[in-house]
Amino acid sequence: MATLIAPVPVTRPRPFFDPAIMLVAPAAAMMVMFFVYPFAYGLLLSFQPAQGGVFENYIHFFQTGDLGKTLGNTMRLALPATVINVSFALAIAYVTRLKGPYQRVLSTLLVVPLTLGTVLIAEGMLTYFGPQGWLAQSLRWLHLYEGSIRLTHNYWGVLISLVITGFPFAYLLILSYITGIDPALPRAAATLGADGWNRFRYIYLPLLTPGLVMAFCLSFVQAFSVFPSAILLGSPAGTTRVIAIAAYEAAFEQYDYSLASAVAMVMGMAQLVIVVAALGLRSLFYRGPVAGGKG
Amino acid sequence: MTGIQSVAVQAARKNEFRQLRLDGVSRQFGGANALDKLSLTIERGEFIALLGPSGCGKSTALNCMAGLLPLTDGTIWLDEQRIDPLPPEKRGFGMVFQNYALFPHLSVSRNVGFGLKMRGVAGAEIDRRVAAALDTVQLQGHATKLPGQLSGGQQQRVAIARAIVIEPPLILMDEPLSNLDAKLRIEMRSEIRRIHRAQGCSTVYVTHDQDEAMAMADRVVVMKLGVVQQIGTPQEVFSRPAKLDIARFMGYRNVLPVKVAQADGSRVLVDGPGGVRLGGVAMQALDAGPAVAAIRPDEIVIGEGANAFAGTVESAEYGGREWLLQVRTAFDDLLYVRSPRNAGVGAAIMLSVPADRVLVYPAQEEAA
Amino acid sequence: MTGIQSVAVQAARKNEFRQLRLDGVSRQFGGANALDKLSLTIERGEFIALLGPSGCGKSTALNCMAGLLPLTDGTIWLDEQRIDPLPPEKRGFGMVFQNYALFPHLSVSRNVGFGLKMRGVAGAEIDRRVAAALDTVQLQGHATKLPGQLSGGQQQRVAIARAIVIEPPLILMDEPLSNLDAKLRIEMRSEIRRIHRAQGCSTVYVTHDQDEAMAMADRVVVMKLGVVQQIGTPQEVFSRPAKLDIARFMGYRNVLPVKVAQADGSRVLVDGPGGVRLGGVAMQALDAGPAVAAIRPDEIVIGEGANAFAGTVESAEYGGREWLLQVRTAFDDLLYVRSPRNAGVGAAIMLSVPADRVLVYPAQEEAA
Amino acid sequence: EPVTLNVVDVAGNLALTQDAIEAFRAKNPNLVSRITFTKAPAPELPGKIRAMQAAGRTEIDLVLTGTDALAAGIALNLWEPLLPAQAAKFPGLMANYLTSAAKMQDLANGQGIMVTYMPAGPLLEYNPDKVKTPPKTPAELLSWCKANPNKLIYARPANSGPGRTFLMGLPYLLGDKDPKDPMAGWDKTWAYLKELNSCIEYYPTGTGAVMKELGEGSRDMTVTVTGWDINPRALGVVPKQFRVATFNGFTWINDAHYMVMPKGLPAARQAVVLELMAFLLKPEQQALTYDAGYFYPGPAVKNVPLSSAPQKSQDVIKEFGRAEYADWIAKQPHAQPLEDKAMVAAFKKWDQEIGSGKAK
Amino acid sequence: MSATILDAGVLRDRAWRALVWGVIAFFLVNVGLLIVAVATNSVATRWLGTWLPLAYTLDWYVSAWKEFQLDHVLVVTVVVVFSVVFLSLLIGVPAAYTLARKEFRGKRLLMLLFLLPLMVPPITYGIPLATVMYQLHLAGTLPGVIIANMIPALPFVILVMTPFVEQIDTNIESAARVFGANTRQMFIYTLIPLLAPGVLAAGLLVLVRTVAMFELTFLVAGPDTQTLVVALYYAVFAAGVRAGQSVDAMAMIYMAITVLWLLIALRFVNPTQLVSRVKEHPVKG
Ligand SMILES: Nc1ncnc2c1ncn2[C@@H]1O[C@H](COP(=O)(O)OP(=O)(O)OP(=O)(O)O)[C@@H](O)[C@H]1O
Ligand SMILES: Nc1ncnc2c1ncn2[C@@H]1O[C@H](COP(=O)(O)OP(=O)(O)OP(=O)(O)O)[C@@H](O)[C@H]1O
Ligand SMILES: [Mg+2]
Ligand SMILES: [Mg+2]
Repeated sequence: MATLIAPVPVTRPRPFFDPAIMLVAPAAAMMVMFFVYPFAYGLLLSFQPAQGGVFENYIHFFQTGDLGKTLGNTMRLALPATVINVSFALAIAYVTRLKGPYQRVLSTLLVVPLTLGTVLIAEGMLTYFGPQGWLAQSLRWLHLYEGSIRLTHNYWGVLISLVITGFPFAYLLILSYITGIDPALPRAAATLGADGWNRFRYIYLPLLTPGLVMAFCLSFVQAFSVFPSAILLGSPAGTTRVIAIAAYEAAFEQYDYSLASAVAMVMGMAQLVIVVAALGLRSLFYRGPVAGGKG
Repeated sequence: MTGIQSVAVQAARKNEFRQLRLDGVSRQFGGANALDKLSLTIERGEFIALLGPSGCGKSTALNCMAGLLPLTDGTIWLDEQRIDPLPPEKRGFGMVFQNYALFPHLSVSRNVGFGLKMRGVAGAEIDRRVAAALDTVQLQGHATKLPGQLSGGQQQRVAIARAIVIEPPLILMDEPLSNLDAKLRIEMRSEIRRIHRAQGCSTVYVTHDQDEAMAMADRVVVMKLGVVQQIGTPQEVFSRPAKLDIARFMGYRNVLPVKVAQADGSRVLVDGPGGVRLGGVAMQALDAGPAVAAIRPDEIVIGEGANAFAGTVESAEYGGREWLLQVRTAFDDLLYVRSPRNAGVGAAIMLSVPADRVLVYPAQEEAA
Repeated sequence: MTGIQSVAVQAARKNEFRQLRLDGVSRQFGGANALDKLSLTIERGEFIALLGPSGCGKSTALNCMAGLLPLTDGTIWLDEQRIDPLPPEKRGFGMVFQNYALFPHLSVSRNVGFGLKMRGVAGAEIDRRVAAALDTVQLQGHATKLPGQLSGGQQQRVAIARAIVIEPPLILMDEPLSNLDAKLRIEMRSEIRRIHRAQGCSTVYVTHDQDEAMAMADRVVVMKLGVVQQIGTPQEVFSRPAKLDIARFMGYRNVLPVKVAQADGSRVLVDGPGGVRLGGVAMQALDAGPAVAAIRPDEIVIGEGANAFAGTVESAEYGGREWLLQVRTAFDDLLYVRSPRNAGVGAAIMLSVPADRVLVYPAQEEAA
Repeated sequence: EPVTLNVVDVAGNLALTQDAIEAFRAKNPNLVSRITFTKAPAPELPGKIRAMQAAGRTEIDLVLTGTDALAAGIALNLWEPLLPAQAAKFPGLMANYLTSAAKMQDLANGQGIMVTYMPAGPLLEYNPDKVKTPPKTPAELLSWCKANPNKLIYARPANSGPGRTFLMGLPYLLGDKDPKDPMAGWDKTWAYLKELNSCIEYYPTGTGAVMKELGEGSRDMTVTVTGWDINPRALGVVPKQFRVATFNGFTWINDAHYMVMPKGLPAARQAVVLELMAFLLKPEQQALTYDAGYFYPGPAVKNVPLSSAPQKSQDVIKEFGRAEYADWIAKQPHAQPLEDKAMVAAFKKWDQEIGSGKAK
Repeated sequence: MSATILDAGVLRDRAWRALVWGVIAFFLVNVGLLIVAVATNSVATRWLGTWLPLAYTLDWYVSAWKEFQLDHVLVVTVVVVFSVVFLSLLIGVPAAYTLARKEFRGKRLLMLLFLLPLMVPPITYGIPLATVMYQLHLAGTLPGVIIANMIPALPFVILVMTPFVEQIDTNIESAARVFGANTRQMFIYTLIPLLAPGVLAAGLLVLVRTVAMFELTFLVAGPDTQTLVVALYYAVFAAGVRAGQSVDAMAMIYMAITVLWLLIALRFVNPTQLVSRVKEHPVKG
């Protein structure tokens, strides 16, 4: 090795080579090898419509009423779902952050819905919220409500399923982010007169922002690509005709892969806009260690 | 808003309390007593120093007063109001944490202004008071830095500024000057004393530095293993330590095995090996027989006099303004002597010590 | 693995280096110089203390040596090998961090054993050495605790144990005793010196405590605002500070405006207000005209003598083993005097000071 | 040298033919060493085959598919042409098919061989306790529905066989201009569906959900096909006593499963696959396709009476099957389903004009 | 303290906590019943609008097991999922570390490269990816399925882990380095233990997502390398008659394998970080 090293210029110091940068190499290599080419292929494909000019697919997307509408439909589902998930997860993670006898059991219980899978949730909701489901039966039995419960095959069905899967997702992330904050800091704030709310507002929240933003982005991306539950629980011809359905139909019913790629690209772009905005917001906040001094 | 809490808060906020009373305050960690039945009354305007070896429970005591650690036993009273169930933010005390606990995401000035903001002080007023506090701790130029960009001592000063700026009725300081240089430390000491006096607040001050405790405190609380050993004025504690432990801790580095020859009230005569006989003061009840005498290195002077004995200088170390000599005498261990002049290694010298500076304690304490 | 790195490491690991040379080492933070062209050669076995006011760049210097901060300029050499491009783990130094930086997830003994484990030392050997190190820092009973369960001083001692246990060729300590009580500090001091001598390693020791620097160091490096002010033995730095700043920093609290009356080599005569004339030593080249004289409070003795002047005691504060008096004299500011006895507030006294303890510096320095 | 065959089923056909395929392997150990079975949803399969063919490595030997993936593969040019190229392997193929089924083979465009057949629907299934006289015409259905709002249910055609069969059957019943052209020729059908829309609460996205609500008693009537009538009752999802009715003069919209072979297979494997295909058309194997009424009746070729089916199969069909079917199949005319492009267009139009109206 | 009148702040605090606990209870009860409903249906013979089914049977499980050769499918699923989780953590955590800590040229581009796979649906790149995999003779093999699944999993790990790394005090890393830990040792002995909750979270989420990843798995899997989700989707979406109970049985099996992993993982790693667990003192009632 010695012979390979160029003589070190004594006059100009150079920062020692940081091999840590190489740690990102395997991940980057993997993406370049297996993602970039297929993605570029898909991107190019989206500019090769079955007929018409280069942008025909995109023009088609935005000019065809029910295609263009899918974007709005998806946003109407994904944004509220994400906001609900992240804010509830934040509140509940905050309340359950303290070490206690049941903390572990409780956090486990709250995480379990993550494992259900869309199919189980769909089946469960169809059964449980169904016209003869336990919910309807109990309400009838208690004489609370006799009509039919319409929580499936519409907007609410999809939203609920997005919450059931998305909440534990956000909760698990936020709980672990929250507990990374040095408990000495809120205590210091308490001695300075900050009550529970102010401690949350001025200490936890800002320190949590990077994690929250990330949880928001990932939750959003997940909700935005909602697909099976939009079909199983929604009304895929109406309000829950999400963009993934449009892409799916283009690809797997019309076998127009070019249009499907274009729809998928629009989908990616829409998410990118939101995610980049969120990440940009994150850079405005403090990012760094969350300990407050010695020890 | 009524109830004892609000009364207590109002009293505290308005500096109107007369005394803070700790009554048998205890705190255990997994069975071990970190603080054992601390009872202490702090009058308004008093400056109390907590002194004791590392790990003796000083920070624990402070945390209990601040409300950061639930007590395992005992009560805390602010005048007639019991405050130990109150959360920290309801007590309105100020605190300098041993590990600073600065808010890493807030700039220095926002760290300092935090308490004022919580109290709803107006923006301009906050700015003014923060600037003044930063002035006090000599950090004017660093207001916009984040804590992570400060040196250790600078961080510590931010922590001080953050606590004093809210002008709390009781201020708790946990080794607030430990990371400052001597010059700054002296300046900060007088600033802290000045603020203490100006605001008429009470201060509980943890330090590991006796000089600091001596110079600043009205009363010193000496602790060991969670238990209070002695409470008294600085002079009392320093020149009349109640126990041998305290004596050792207070810098009585020469502990000599002796025999009590004659005891007359508190005045005693003790015999050392080699026919050395010293006059001394009994600090605890003494039986005839083995005892120990504690003498501070700087109480021993080189030269003839009453209470004198001979020795040879074994080593000499320069300590800034004086020399630290190790002298071989008739006693087993080397004797430490602090002297303004160097006697030269190997020199045979006479040492003498005033009788009232020879503190005699029962020998069994030595074993414990 | 060959090449400069491995040679350096091997040399370092085997304690075989002869000297560590810092050559114009600089470090900036966003344009501000935290460390400016530090050049220093540390011989094997030498004990160097870095001394300076808070925020002067001591920790920065240490971090640069350890390889934790890339230099913005300058080089570091271990004998003939340039090591500044080496990452910290290749340097093999030991370090006590100012903020401890203990591993929060590891027990005390695993914290201490970390460096040994990284060096591939066998388990039994690690246990043995860790136990010994914990003994040294008096933490035997705390081996299984996590750092979060320790008091501040205990954490600091873990940090010390962790650094010394690996017996590194160069050990960097950043205020390692700041959170310890006086008794323990003295004990730790001698332990550190003992280990330093026994292992024949070099030590760079940051402290804010002159006593510590005096007592422990072979050479003291005094810094200010990132710039080295003076390098010398403790005595040199203490009794002959090269600049007024250093004098102030070293506890010369009385700085008196005077006029140079007569200069003869380094010996000068200066005039103060009210006809006071003092003999003194010129520490820098002096012109006739305004100058300042620096005198340590404890160099002034109460009583007649050469170089004497009159004053009235304004205040007296008990400081443990002596009194700190503030005396009004012909000079503008109050004069600080350290005296073994109390002269009584209001008493008119005579003060005298040896001529070689009156250090005279050019006046323009005062303004800067 | 025996080969391993990879069979992919995207139509649920293996339930009917897996035993027969296993039998083929048992009989021809010199041709086949092993057969793997994969089941997958239909829409994604063409993509997978495309990927394989683009890489020049076709690893699927036989696809069992319904009309959907068959048509997609034809459009994407994925399938190996079988007829007339390999006609020799299938002597008298067309003559052999059931008369009502034979036309379904045309849909394969020579690229697939029909293996099972179901006349399908449209049929009406109802709860006899609630519906005393089932509707006989679309108009009666409409008025019944209006009289019993929310009691009729059918699934979104894109996700449901019965749903799409109903959709395709309506033009014949209503006498629309061109039953094969949903965009231009279905005026009456679309108008009728819009009418019907007013008394339907919502459209589930799967026949399973429909049958569940019907079975539970939340709904009283739905549209169905032969298989979906028999099998769910056999499975216990729908009560056994539920009945089916037909519209007067309705036309069967047939359904069928096909065997296709992706392009790009080596000749040796192709030969084996062709053998297998021929084998599956033999009456003994066809008899197995009666199964549990899942694709009733099942066999695509002539002369496979129920009595030749396994006993278990016969029992199920005796209990849950319906004698009337034979009669209806024989008497009513048969039509082929829409071709793929038209079907997608019809789904889309249904979604836009009928389904989206239910958005709440 | 018993005789005190609570002030507004305390009341608001109480109300807030009660609300949050109410939401938790509501959520858990409903989700719990929902699961029980599916579980009940999966062992029901007939369940037609009554409180409970007529009778119970395990036939649905047995037949699903047989029909889809689930023993083999489950083995493949476990192997694939475990490998994907392990490998994407192995590669992703160090990458997240670098992205969180270091500034270097091209970092933004790299971030985009890691963001895209999460945002564009596999429809876009799935088929060309499968083509590449077939060309490389990877498709149809376990490694192929694993690699395909890592394409969305790896970026996911990286994004989840970045804020966790940022939370960790750099001093601790410095200390590890000074005491001789090379990068690998620093990860093993300090970062990973401190990141454990993050690694757990990322691992579990990747696990769940991989178990559910249909498209990519389907496109590159061969007959012997299908995972459970392919069978499940077939059961749900394929043409033909299928009893709801049999779908429910499949869904229960699907849930069981993820829940099992979840419980195992939570058995060993606590989602709350150690530092706070040590420092947070128990709050006395
Ligand atoms: N990351 C940083 N960004 C900006 N300024 C910094 C940063 N780190 C240190 N500084 C500044 O550099 C100067 C030197 O800091 P350093 O920590 O070396 O001081 P120090 O001598 O160790 O002081 P102390 O005795 O208080 O620990 C300080 O003024 C500090 O504010
Ligand atoms: N969370 C804890 N779990 C277990 N033991 C603890 C915990 N916190 C503190 N202790 C123990 O309690 C004792 C008292 O700790 P405390 O922090 O009060 O000491 P201290 O007097 O402040 O010491 P120092 O001067 O070193 O800061 C110590 O021995 C410490 O190890
Ligand atoms: Mg402490
Ligand atoms: Mg420092």
